[in-house]
Amino acid sequence: MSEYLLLLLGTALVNNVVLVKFLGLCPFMGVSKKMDGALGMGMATTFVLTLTTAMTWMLEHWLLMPLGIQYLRILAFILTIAAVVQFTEMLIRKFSPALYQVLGIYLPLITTNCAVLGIALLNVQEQNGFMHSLLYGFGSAVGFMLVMLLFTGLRVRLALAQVPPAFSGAPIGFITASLLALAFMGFAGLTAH
Amino acid sequence: MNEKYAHITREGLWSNNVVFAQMLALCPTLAVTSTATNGLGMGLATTAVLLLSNVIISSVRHLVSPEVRIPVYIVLIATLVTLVDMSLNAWAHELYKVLGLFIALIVVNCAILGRAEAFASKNGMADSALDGLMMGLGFTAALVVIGGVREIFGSATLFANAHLLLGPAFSFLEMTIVPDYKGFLLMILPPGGFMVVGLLLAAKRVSDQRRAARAQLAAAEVAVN
Amino acid sequence: MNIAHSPHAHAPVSIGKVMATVLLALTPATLFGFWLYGWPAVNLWAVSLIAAIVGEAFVLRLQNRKVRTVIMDGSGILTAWLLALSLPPYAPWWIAVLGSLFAVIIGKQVFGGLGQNVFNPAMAARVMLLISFPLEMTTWVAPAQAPGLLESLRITFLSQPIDGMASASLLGHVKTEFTRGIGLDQALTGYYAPMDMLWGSRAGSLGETAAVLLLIGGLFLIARRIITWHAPFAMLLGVAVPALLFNAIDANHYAGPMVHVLSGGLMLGAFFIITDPVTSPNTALGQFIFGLSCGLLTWIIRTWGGYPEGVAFAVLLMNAVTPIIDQYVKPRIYGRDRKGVALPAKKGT
Amino acid sequence: MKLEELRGKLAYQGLLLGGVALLTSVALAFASRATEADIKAAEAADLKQSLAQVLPGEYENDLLKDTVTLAGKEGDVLVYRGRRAGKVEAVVYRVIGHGYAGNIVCVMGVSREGKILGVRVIAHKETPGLGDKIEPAKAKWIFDFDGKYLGDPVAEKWAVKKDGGVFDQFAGATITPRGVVNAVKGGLEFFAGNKAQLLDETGGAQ
Amino acid sequence: MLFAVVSLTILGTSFGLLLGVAARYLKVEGNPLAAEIEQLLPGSQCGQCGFPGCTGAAQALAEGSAPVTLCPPGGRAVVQALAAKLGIEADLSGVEEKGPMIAEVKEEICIGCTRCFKVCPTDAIMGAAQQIHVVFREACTACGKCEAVCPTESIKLQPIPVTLQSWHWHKPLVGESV
Amino acid sequence: MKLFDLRGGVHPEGRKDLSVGRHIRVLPLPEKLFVPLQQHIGAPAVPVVNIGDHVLKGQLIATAQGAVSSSIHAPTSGTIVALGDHVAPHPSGLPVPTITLESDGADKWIATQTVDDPFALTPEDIAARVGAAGIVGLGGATFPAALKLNLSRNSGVLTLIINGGECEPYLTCDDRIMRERAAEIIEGIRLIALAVAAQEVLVGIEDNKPEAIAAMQAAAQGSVVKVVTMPSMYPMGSEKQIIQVLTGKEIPAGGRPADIGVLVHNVATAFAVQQAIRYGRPLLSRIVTVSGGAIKTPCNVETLVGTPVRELIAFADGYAQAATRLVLGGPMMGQEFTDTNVPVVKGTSGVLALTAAEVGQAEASPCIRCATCVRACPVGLLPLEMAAHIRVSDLSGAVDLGLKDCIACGSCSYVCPAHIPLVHYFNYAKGDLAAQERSKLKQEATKKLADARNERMARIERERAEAAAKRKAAKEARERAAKEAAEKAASETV
Ligand SMILES: Cc1cc2nc3c(=O)[nH]c(=O)nc-3n(C[C@H](O)[C@H](O)[C@H](O)COP(=O)(O)O)c2cc1C
Ligand SMILES: Cc1cc2nc3c(=O)[nH]c(=O)nc-3n(C[C@H](O)[C@H](O)[C@H](O)COP(=O)(O)O)c2cc1C
Ligand SMILES: Cc1cc2nc3c(=O)[nH]c(=O)nc-3n(C[C@H](O)[C@H](O)[C@H](O)COP(=O)(O)O)c2cc1C
Ligand SMILES: Cc1cc2nc3c(=O)[nH]c(=O)nc-3n(C[C@H](O)[C@H](O)[C@H](O)CO)c2cc1C
Ligand code: SF4
Ligand code: SF4
Ligand code: SF4
Ligand code: SF4
Ligand code: FES
Repeated sequence: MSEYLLLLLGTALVNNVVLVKFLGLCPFMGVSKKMDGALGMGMATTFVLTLTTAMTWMLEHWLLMPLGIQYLRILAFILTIAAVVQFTEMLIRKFSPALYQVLGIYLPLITTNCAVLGIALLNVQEQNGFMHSLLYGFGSAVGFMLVMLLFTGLRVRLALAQVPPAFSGAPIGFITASLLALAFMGFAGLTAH
Repeated sequence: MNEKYAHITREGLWSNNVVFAQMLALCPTLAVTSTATNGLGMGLATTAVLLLSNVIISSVRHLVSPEVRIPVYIVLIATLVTLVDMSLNAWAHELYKVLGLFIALIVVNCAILGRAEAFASKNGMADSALDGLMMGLGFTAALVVIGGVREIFGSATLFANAHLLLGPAFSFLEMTIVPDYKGFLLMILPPGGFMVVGLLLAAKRVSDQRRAARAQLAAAEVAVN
Repeated sequence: MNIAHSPHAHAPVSIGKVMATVLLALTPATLFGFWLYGWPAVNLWAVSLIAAIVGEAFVLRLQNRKVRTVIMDGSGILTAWLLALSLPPYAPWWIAVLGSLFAVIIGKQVFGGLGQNVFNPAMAARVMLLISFPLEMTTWVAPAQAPGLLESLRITFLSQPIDGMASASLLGHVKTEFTRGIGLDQALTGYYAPMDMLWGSRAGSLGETAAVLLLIGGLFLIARRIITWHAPFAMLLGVAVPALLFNAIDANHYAGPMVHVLSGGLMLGAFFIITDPVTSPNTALGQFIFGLSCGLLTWIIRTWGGYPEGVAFAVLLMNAVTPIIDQYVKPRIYGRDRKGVALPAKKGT
Repeated sequence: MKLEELRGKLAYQGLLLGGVALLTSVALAFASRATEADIKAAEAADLKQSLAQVLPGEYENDLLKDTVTLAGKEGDVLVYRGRRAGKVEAVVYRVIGHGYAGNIVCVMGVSREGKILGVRVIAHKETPGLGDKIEPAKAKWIFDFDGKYLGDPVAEKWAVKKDGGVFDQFAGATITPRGVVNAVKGGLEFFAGNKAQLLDETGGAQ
Repeated sequence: MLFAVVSLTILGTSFGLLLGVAARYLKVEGNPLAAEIEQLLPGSQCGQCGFPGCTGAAQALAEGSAPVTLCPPGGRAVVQALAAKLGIEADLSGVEEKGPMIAEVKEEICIGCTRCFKVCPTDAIMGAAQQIHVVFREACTACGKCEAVCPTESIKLQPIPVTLQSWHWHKPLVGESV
Repeated sequence: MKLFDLRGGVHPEGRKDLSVGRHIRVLPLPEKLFVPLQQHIGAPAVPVVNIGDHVLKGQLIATAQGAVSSSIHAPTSGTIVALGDHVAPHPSGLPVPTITLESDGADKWIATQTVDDPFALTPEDIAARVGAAGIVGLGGATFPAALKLNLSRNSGVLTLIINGGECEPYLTCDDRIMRERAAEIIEGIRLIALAVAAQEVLVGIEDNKPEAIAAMQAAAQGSVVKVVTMPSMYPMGSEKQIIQVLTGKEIPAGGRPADIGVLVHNVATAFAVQQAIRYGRPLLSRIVTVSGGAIKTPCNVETLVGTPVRELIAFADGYAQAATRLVLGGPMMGQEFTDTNVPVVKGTSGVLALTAAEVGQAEASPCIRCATCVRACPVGLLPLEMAAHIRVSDLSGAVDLGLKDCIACGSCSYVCPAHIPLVHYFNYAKGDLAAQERSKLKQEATKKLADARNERMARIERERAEAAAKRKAAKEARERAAKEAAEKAASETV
């Protein structure tokens, strides 16, 4: 139990996907302008990321590995991710327009969120078991959502600040992200002890 | 015609630069740019995929139906990426070890699918090829600049290990700027990556503004004369 | 016609006065640091201030903004001062210069200057220095070996090694000993003398050691209504409570509340750093939550993290949470309930 | 039927995606064939190179093929053996030390006499600029182990100077070198404890 | 090799089918956005935006082919409403608030040609042939159409004078002056 | 009595000592009076006199118009010399419709109706007489008093609060009137209580006015009126705040005191009510504090409505030193004026001439988020956040933060170390929102008109088409008929 907790903590804080592993930066920089958006994106990502880590694990262990065709991994994984994402989108859109209002517009962006494929591939690389993979995916998604929310809060505040014209918008966004990454370095070594 | 090509070139290299204007493909941009060499390697690998994917997609665009458009493009891109992945693994193993996961992640590089959607699916093969090449080179340039800045300030070298990663032919690039530099770790660590991109973005903006102002001034002068 | 809007009276306050009051409150602890560590400390402090002023003036000039008014508001000076107080006293000059420039330029001016930044500039600079130059930033000296002026110049400006003066800070020492498998009891002997800790006679950053003087400065600020008690009190609480709890469970592994409260940058942090108005929440409850979380994070990083001290990291992390705290912790508006719905119209008492 | 009409059909969409998948997988299969050998070779060369660093000199056999797996303190240890004239002259294996920020993975080469031929750190998370002086590219410290064995120095001197040993620590960083010294010492003890098997002299028990 | 080809083909085909089916049966009809946007526009159908009236403008906005700053009569308020609706950030710098205007007839030179009367989209002009025309303050949107057609230039847009009721405090000018 | 806490609030320097020591004096009759038609909240009054008319003191010269309005009476006897625009006590400085009255020096009253036992009147009657006397709230809001009485009577009042807070610095007019006319005020209060059938009557007075408290207590002896001492703090006198402090209740957002069974009136209003009921005197004058560091002899003056301010300043012996700012009302909520011809109106509580040191103006610097303003706001708002949103033109963001609950008390601006004109931002935003609201209404109206026109056009088109079709059909029918007839004829002939 405490091992799993440490794993979650480690993936969410210490080795944060965005700030340390550098995955999922495009939506991180792009979507985080409004709190609702960040929350929607975070939830959508959590859903898809958890689902796809499970699916890709099965794909890897029940299809690619037994058949010895690991060289098709990238192809098979991305196909699965794209299909899951698109299917989820259509489903939500049809059956829960309210949820679609919240999550819908972010779903297509997730296909090209490299955190999803990245985590799936890392799971293979690190030879994680099923449970471990799932937690890894979920923890990463939580970490993604966490920094996304923090960053959005900061940017909402920056939107009211008198940032010099040369820096307003994206440049100050990056510098803020830089300082946020600096802060997250404080978690280093937290799970080593 | 020439003007069109010039336009595509300008868009790719500067005004619609993948990193500095579109703000896409940020993950590799930050993850592999601790040195200029890494940036160059990553940029070239991405350029190859971008060029090929644009060519292939523009040639099959009429066959593809809208419902499965995205999956088809993705499959095509993934294949190209796998090819690059295998080739690097086989013939540029050192580079492959450094870039690691991020080669595979070229698949989800939003810029590639973005170009496929926005350009290749609407334009002819030659145009698409040029667009892919220029976008790729623009991306490469961005990575090299970011990597270069981080490397110079971080460890006072430039293109370190180029011969190891890219092959002996590239050893001419290697430079040591300050021989016994203490090292400024911030630059090499994640926060430094974000910071350098932020500062470069601001620099690009100032330069664009200066240029616009100069153009305006020139126009005004012409009007006066 | 330019008609002035009401009010036509104003309390006798200004930003310059606020900053000057904080500087005044810091003076005793700073002087104590000078006395304790000698001339190198003075050099470092002076270099920090000069670098901050010059750096700020330079970027203001670049933007064609009024240099004088901004420098004179004293906030840049305060930032550099606080940064200096959090540096190892014998650190070389370039550490101070780099830190000050980072603080006022990246930490503050690129955001638009005073009041616009979201992270505490002094702490951002300190963390930047710590991760970039861990050696220089973790080289401490034992107090009361104050070198002469000439030697101090060598220490600060030529970065000459300080043979025989090196010493470990309490938290750093404990962390090192733990990795050797040595328990707290043994590690603390010879290192922890409560009275010395209280007065500040120990190895540490330039201005963080004098717990009593810092406390007095803090209380002075509370009395002058520059800060409120919420954040500092909550931060001390946030460190002391878990320390007490875990110390009761395993005394040989977890230091007690007194050790935690009196060591590291906690006192300075609680009264002068987390109270930075710009980067902390703006309601009393928000500040309490902010302080408590800063304390908890500090204790967690000290206890389980990779760094011996966590005040600066905790502050930066909570700076990032501040906008969210501000968004959700708001005062109740007159005539409305907490959710903002108008109270029901009802008569009777 | 025109292409336009066809594109609207369900079957077309399924077949299109299937067809593309088919084509690409064929392409990949061929590519995989073409690169497989080179990839293997590159990986092997990689490993060899790192072994060579701690096993200077020439050995007649292919180190990668002559291995034995033994139980060590931290789990199974894969040992590569180098022979000259059929005799195991040197062994290489991996040891793990506990550093400041996590594990430090080293490989060490030991001669049949029990002398250290070389130690290299292959993975660590120590602080750059402080703990990373264990990398040969940053400092010569790691070469201090060359030629040492259990006995030179004596067991209690197998420690950093701060702890009363002979090995230097780095200014402001004791934990990292302490971890490496302990790991290497452990590695020598492992060698001493499993000498017979390591040197393939268990009396033909293979 | 065979495995690879077969399995990936199956994977591809099935996903393709799935998506095709999904696209067909899960389709959502229409784009209600245009209608919602039209609600936000002034509705005076004046055509200053370059589209044939507000409906056209709304269509273009919904498709994203027109900027939210397209409607001059709407002013800042409409720009902000549109930006909020479309979830984008509006660049207000280009939107100049002209200040409220109104058409006024110079009675001396109005010849009662009824041209203005015919073009006014809100029926703000009263009068009949050969009579002097007057403009209703409450109905005129200052679209300027009448001004454009008047043969004698007797109808002109004028700023509405400020009254005690319409006056309000200006925005405070603060910040260091450069 | 147990008091409840006031949230926030500030302690501006009182400076009441400047003027509080002098007795109320009556200003000599001015030569010309400028009586604006709008001296109250609501619609302006409509003049009922013409140029050249001679009027008597107390004669109705402009009558209330619409639901919320108040009538206006001649402050003295004389001749109407103009009905036109005159500079108004308004920050816009715009000229407003004003009746100009040239005094004849006789100050001759119109016949007034005294009532010997006012407590025998019915509540309705009292309200009617208050309305006829043109009484508006003298505490600052100038809401027509009769309307408040009627509203409260209809909804039932548990507590009548009489506001003797006078929390604004410098102002001492309420203090002086309580000291000198306590008996009349208490009678007025009892009349108001009667008019609304109040069960409890509280007079809240800040503890910095001990003489007034003593005088009022003495006068209230034996009546239901209870005099309560409140701590001195700004804005204690604000309606919402005094209710909170005295009763612990809060007016629901967007509501009125009547919603929680409370009515608040100012002490001077109570005095005016007493004068109107007992002596039939309409509201013609009020006590005005003339004060400020630049005034030579600060004092309280009983002044006729319409008196140009310059006469008041002259009456206080003019300036002692250069005044940087002239203010009508108190320094916290009053408004600057530059033209000393502006007339005193019913709501004018003070005329201040302030020195630069007193104003303490400084250039605004950026907000350091010190939250001093948050602590000062008596309403529980976040002034810094609201101002930040307004600065970037996000008015709806400011509304979400509670802009509409702001009472514009100025506490936040007063304490802001960065000297940010916070209330100015809020009033700008409120004004701009109101303007937007107006233009939206207009837009909706024009939309209807446009639709109507389009429909009409369509109808005309349709009718034209129909008419054309009908004509065509008729023609065809005719032709067919003709043809048939011809055929028939032909067949017949066969
Ligand atoms: C306000 C402040 C914050 C600090 N934050 C950190 C930190 O986050 N990490 C760190 O290692 N040292 C930090 N330091 C430095 C430590 O407080 C201190 O110098 C050292 O690490 C432990 O010293 P001690 O053993 O004397 O308590 C900070 C210092 C100050 C004054
Ligand atoms: C940011 C930071 C990084 C550190 N990194 C290392 C490291 O990589 N290796 C190490 O042995 N100690 C590291 N330390 C710990 C201390 O420098 C060291 O444990 C302590 O000062 C004991 O060393 P000393 O006995 O030489 O003084 C680090 C400390 C800090 C604050
Ligand atoms: C900030 C503020 C301060 C006020 N101060 C006073 C005051 O000191 N005395 C007073 O009578 N009314 C004051 N008022 C007006 C009261 O809210 C309220 O309108 C008045 O007491 C009602 O009495 P009236 O109708 O008789 O004027 C203030 C209002 C505000 C918004
Ligand atoms: C009570 C108080 C505490 C402050 N603490 C800090 C601080 O910790 N770090 C800092 O850079 N500036 C501090 N300042 C100064 C100022 O707020 C700071 O420069 C701003 O963050 C820059 O925008 C403080 C100011 C006050 C009034
Ligand atoms: S300019 Fe505005 S009001 Fe006129 S037609 Fe276009 S959208 Fe409608
Ligand atoms: S400007 Fe002219 S045409 Fe337009 S609404 Fe006004 S009166 Fe009608
Ligand atoms: S008092 Fe002024 S400086 Fe302080 S938070 Fe409020 S607005 Fe900002
Ligand atoms: S003016 Fe408004 S925001 Fe400011 S203190 Fe008063 S009520 Fe609060
Ligand atoms: S490159 Fe775009 S999300 Fe990673």
